[in-house]
Amino acid sequence: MKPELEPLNRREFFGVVAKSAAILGLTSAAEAKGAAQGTANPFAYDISRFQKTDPKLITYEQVTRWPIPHKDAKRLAIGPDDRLYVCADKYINSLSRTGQLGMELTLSGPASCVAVAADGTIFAGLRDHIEVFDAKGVRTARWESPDPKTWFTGLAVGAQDVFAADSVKLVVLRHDRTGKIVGRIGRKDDARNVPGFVVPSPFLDVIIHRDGLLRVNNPGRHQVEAYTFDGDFEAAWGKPTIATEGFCGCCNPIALTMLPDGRIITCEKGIPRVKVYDASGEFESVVAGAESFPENAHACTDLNDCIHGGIDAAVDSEGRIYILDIVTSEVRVMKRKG
Amino acid sequence: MDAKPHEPLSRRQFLRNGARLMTMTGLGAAAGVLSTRSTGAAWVWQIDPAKCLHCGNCATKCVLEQSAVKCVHTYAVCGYCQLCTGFFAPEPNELTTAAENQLCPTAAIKRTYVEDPYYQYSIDEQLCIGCAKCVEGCNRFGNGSLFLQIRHDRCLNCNECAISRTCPGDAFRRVPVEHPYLLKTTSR
Amino acid sequence: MTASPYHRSLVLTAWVAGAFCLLLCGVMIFEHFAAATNDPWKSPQLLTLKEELAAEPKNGDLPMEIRLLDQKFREKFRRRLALDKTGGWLLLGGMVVLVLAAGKAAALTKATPFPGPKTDAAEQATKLALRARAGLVVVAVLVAGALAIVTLDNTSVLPTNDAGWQKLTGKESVEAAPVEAPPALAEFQTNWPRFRGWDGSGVSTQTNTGTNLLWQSPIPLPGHGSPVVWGDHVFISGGTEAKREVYCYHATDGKLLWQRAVENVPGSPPKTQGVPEDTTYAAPTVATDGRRAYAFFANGDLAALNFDGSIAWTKYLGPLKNSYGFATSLAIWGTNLLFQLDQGESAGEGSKLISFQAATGRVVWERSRPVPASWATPVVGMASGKTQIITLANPWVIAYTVGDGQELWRAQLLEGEVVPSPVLAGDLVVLFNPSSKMFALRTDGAGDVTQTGVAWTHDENVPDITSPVSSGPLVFTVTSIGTVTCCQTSDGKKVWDKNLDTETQASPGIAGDRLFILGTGGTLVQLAAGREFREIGRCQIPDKFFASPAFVGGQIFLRGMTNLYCLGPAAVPKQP
Amino acid sequence: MTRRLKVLGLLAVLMLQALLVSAEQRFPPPEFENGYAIPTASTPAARQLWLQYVDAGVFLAALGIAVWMIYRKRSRRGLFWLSLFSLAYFGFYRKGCICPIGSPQNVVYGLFNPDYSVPVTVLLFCFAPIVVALFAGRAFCAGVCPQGALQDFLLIKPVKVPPWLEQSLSVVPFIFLGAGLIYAGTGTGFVICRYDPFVPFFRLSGGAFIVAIGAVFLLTGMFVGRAYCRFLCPYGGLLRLASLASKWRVRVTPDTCTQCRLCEQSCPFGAMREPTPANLDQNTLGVERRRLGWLIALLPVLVAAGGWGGSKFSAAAAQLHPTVALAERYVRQQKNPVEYGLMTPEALSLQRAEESPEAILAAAAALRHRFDLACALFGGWIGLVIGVKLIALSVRTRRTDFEPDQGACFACARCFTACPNERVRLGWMPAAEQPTTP
Repeated sequence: MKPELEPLNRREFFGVVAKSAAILGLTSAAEAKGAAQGTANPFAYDISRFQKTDPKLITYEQVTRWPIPHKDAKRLAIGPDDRLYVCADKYINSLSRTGQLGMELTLSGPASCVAVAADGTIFAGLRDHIEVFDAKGVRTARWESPDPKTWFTGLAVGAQDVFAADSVKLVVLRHDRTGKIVGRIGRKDDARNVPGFVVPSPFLDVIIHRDGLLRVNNPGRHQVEAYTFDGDFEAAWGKPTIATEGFCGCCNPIALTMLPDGRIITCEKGIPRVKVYDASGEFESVVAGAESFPENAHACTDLNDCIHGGIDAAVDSEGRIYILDIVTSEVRVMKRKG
Repeated sequence: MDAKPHEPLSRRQFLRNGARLMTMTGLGAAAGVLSTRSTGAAWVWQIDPAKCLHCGNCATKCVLEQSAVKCVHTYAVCGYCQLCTGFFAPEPNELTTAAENQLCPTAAIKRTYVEDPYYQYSIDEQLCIGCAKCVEGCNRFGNGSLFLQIRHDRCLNCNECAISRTCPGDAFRRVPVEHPYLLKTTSR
Repeated sequence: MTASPYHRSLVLTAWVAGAFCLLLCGVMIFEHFAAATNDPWKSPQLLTLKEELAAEPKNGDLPMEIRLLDQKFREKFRRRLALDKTGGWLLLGGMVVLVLAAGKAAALTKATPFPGPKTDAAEQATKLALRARAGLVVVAVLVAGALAIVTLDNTSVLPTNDAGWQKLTGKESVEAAPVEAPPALAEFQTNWPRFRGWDGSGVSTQTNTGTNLLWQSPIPLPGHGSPVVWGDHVFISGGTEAKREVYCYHATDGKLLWQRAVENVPGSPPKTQGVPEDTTYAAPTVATDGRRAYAFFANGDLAALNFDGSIAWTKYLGPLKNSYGFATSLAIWGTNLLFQLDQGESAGEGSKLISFQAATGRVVWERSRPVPASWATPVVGMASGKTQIITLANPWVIAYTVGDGQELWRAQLLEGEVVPSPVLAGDLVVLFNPSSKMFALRTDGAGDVTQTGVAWTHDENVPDITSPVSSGPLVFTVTSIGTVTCCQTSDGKKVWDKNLDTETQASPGIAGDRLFILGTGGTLVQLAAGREFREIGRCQIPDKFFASPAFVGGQIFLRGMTNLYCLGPAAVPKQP
Repeated sequence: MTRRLKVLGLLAVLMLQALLVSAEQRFPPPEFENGYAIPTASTPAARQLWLQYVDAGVFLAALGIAVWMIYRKRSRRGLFWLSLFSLAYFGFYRKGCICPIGSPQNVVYGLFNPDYSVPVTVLLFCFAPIVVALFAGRAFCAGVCPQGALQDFLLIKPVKVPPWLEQSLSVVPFIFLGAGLIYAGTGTGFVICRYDPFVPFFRLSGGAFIVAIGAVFLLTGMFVGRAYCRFLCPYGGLLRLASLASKWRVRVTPDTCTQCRLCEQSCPFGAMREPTPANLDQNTLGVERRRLGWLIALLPVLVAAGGWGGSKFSAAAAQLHPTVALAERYVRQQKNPVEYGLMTPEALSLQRAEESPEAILAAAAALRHRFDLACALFGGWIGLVIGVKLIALSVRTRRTDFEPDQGACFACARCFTACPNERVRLGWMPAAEQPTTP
């Protein structure tokens, strides 16, 4: 044992200091290196391989795209002589095929869906009621909904009937042209083996197919269901898969429309894509894949939910498809290739 | 005390008293300025769900072995879907709770049947490591009811949060200790 | 030192505790690095198995394999967390035992021999101070070296000076951009750079105005924009739904120097907005500052063309919500291109006043305006000591400064479709509430001068389309049915009025001491701009006229529906 | 590339609108028939606010006891138990946060950042030890600082660090303090807390890098007494300055000093100073006076040189700030794009930067200006510290007895019982055995 508290001689002391400096240097370099070079993220949610559509399946090409005058659009519809009607914020704008601004109706509150009859009467679905305007834009009626919790998200106008899809009460109300409710379609009813709609977000939609049946999307069950005007469940098709032929995510499709020849166009959110199915539900081709909606695909994560994302589509008499991108408030006009 | 009273105030003593007085006034001034602004509240760290980019740093950068950041579920925004994109992997084999179908690496999400066709998803905080895979899945397709929050029964409230330094979305900020959470009440 | 009985056992416990701590550290470190393969989200085995399952979902035993492996890894993960927790406390306990034992052992062996006195205290002290100073310098050098290494290691790509920052953020400050000097005010005054002359008052100081037809040239596309003249360039614009063009004629012989189409403006939709036939696409008059000509069309395209006809810059300001079609003309003042873009049926639908930097088209400032669409052109000039932009719309008359667009004063006097433009008469501004009342406002007020700012009013023969013109002491107006009225600028009292029964939509102009009224049917009437009515002469041009005349260099330029006409003194050589 | 930027810029604007307009009601959850009640998320409360005030009270009490133990009781045992309590309470119970060592950063951050109001307890943790040091020296270090207590208990076999090395390394704490405060003032982060080697032990977990540093300090701490406190602790620098002006001085001998050097031997921190030697010849005094003159003249030069050097360092220093680092990466990415993994933090932060580049670049520009000023001050501060230390080393302080250097002494009271006079006073030793000075 050293007899006396002698100072550590210089060599020993420097040895200790050098050793500790080396350890410090090594570990700090390791930590800095690890951060800079951006190693792969083990927790990444990777669906990039589903966001690329096989080019052979894409049968439509974009003709043009133009902005719509208001933000926060919800639905679009085709009226007589191919005029386009977009409901956004508290306005309904009528636009020509080329994006010309025509009429603008101001509603009493934010609109969630719109439909236009052959004679030009405009039906605007607000949250809990429907406002009816004549072709000139004068409000002629206001149809209250039977239930305060109603949330209209889809409208379809036939010869004598107006169908309104309610995402909260999970029912499609059938009105006659005077506004009286004459029928309820789609309510869960085992006797008539109606499965019942599952709608986690406000995207229930209804269209009148040329074959005389209604087509309603059932997003929670990933299928499109056909009903008669009186509510009899006829058929259902569609399967939940992220691959191109199915409906992706938790609740798709979110919008339906029909080509003049009866084929059905479906729109999906999460992976924004518009596809063509034949009337019986066979997948036929893709109108536009996720690559053509970069901001929309990216928006759901930025907006931190998909309720305020999504797309809608409408078809004019010549079969040209107008796709409304809700996130960028733009309409793209697509024409069949070749 | 050792300062002998009769000793005349030596020059160094005088310097010391001067320095002491000056420092005391300086500290008093600084304390005065700061205490007028201080609200007496103390701060704790929290994540702003709107800014979180679900990058997974919360699972690895916290000083605690098992991160104090957990996933939190706003049931009122949830759609109770049968195919929940926060629970199931992007291409689930079948809609069961088997390991191969689950997205969560530590099986921390419990899926319980409520009634046809609804299922409830709840987070087991013992297992959750705060990796935000389920948050990304839910936000990308669904209503965005899953989000990350610092759990203050676990958080040591370090003076500088080790995760906040590396957060790509600049989502960490100090919140008063009485309201330590930034919960997502609406779908926003 | 006597080895006290406890010493050996203490040293032994110290060694045991040390070994235990080292072992525990080894286990924990190994577990930490082993995690890379065993954590459920990182383990390569599990990831490959899941890939295989995704490849062939029907394979039966893959799922079972994944479930077992996943279960195992999750248990390992749980155990590792538990181990770390207990490991931490065990390590702490081990360290305490080690420290106590070693401390006690060291204490027992610490002999405390009695230190002898220091002999060479003084020179040891100086040696210490010397070495300490040397050591301090070494430390200073080390610190400086470390900072230098860090500085060299992290070179920054961000700029170091302000100019660099502004270039990076794309906001070149105005003075940084190389703006050529604007032409002098005098040069503006001798030309006819915008609608109704350099300040929009419709007055020219030339006295040798002749009315003999010198030349006429056809205009390819229709438009209501008045001609503007700079030197020997005459600019007009024309346009239809299909095409919009700017034309440049030679002032002396009327030859069409060039014609340039304004198309594919970035952002402008390919199919243009519909505009009612009678307003045409080229109602706004062109403006020029001797370097470029600026044209705006009713579909929202704004273009700047160099004097050689090439495009300098273009902008799309639409879609415009204007049911009758946009007609406000551009105003130019120094390097500011001022543009009153009023639109919509009610306030708050995007009406604004914009000041562009004439050279680059960059927006210098922009003021939103609480007004719907309007068709009047602002007047810009010196009034009450300040350069003011006076704009008319329903219901507000608003004056702004030119430099930064600050609002000077406003008056709520107008309603309906505001078409006539205002004129400056001394420090008063004369304007019409269309077909109801003529106002003269003082221009030195501030804030809302609706009650206090009105100098006088006159409610007889108030035009609804043409703008007034003032020779200074007198103000002349002409209604669309042709009634000319002369009032005193000081108090607004009528001096005389006369009905010329010629339908008139072009605003009157004054050149020298003669008042020129241009009827839509092509009759150009010359009156004496004095206190009593006197008709000097009248001539007829076979065309329809809606645009106001331009008076430059003794000539009058008139824009008809089909031709551009130039009247002047017979065969007088043009002054240089 | 630019088109994508424009589109993303547009997106940012849209989202703002989307956020504004999204105030409408929330889409309701499904209506359950079987009476299922929708649960709410649990929100466990954070540590109660009043507990912070309890900590403050305990802190003040501990400071008071430490002063009493040093000056009244003069008891090493008392300080031993006090520091054990501090280690347990402030260290393992409170996990060390917010400790006086880190609190100057909160104070400076609060001064320069209006939206952060410094809590009152943090003010107390920062200013109380300094005020105590102005009267009673480094009582805080003696018994209240958990980091100090941890190193005290680990000290097995103190080894004497060569005094000249001790003096030259004693400037490092001031440099670390300077760096910590400029990074706090510019809002970059709290580097003093980030590189505190002992806090991971209180938390029983921490990053691999900092735990390694902590392990190194623990190992060296077994032989080199309080290595962190003497050579690195920034708050130690502040207390050292404050205790130079302390009213009461630590006296080793209760009465006279027989210069037996026993106390010097017992001080593990090399803080004991011997009396000034009498036999100084005139020419060394003359040389020393001239050298002092030169050093005083050198001071402003050092400060200026430091300031100049510091401003050169600002570009690199600024890169520690997350916004500046993001701006750098954004600009570098524009020049030559680098492919980052899917959803890696770098890719996500770049995406955020691309959405609103002007905001990020403007913030980075403002920060760079602040860093230019801060680093110049930091460089000047280093020059000042080194200049003043050089001057201090050339000044001879008149001492008659062995007494501790007021700045370096941690007032740990180990030297009291080593002094024979003290042992006599305590009655441990009869007066006769007192060693006589030769």
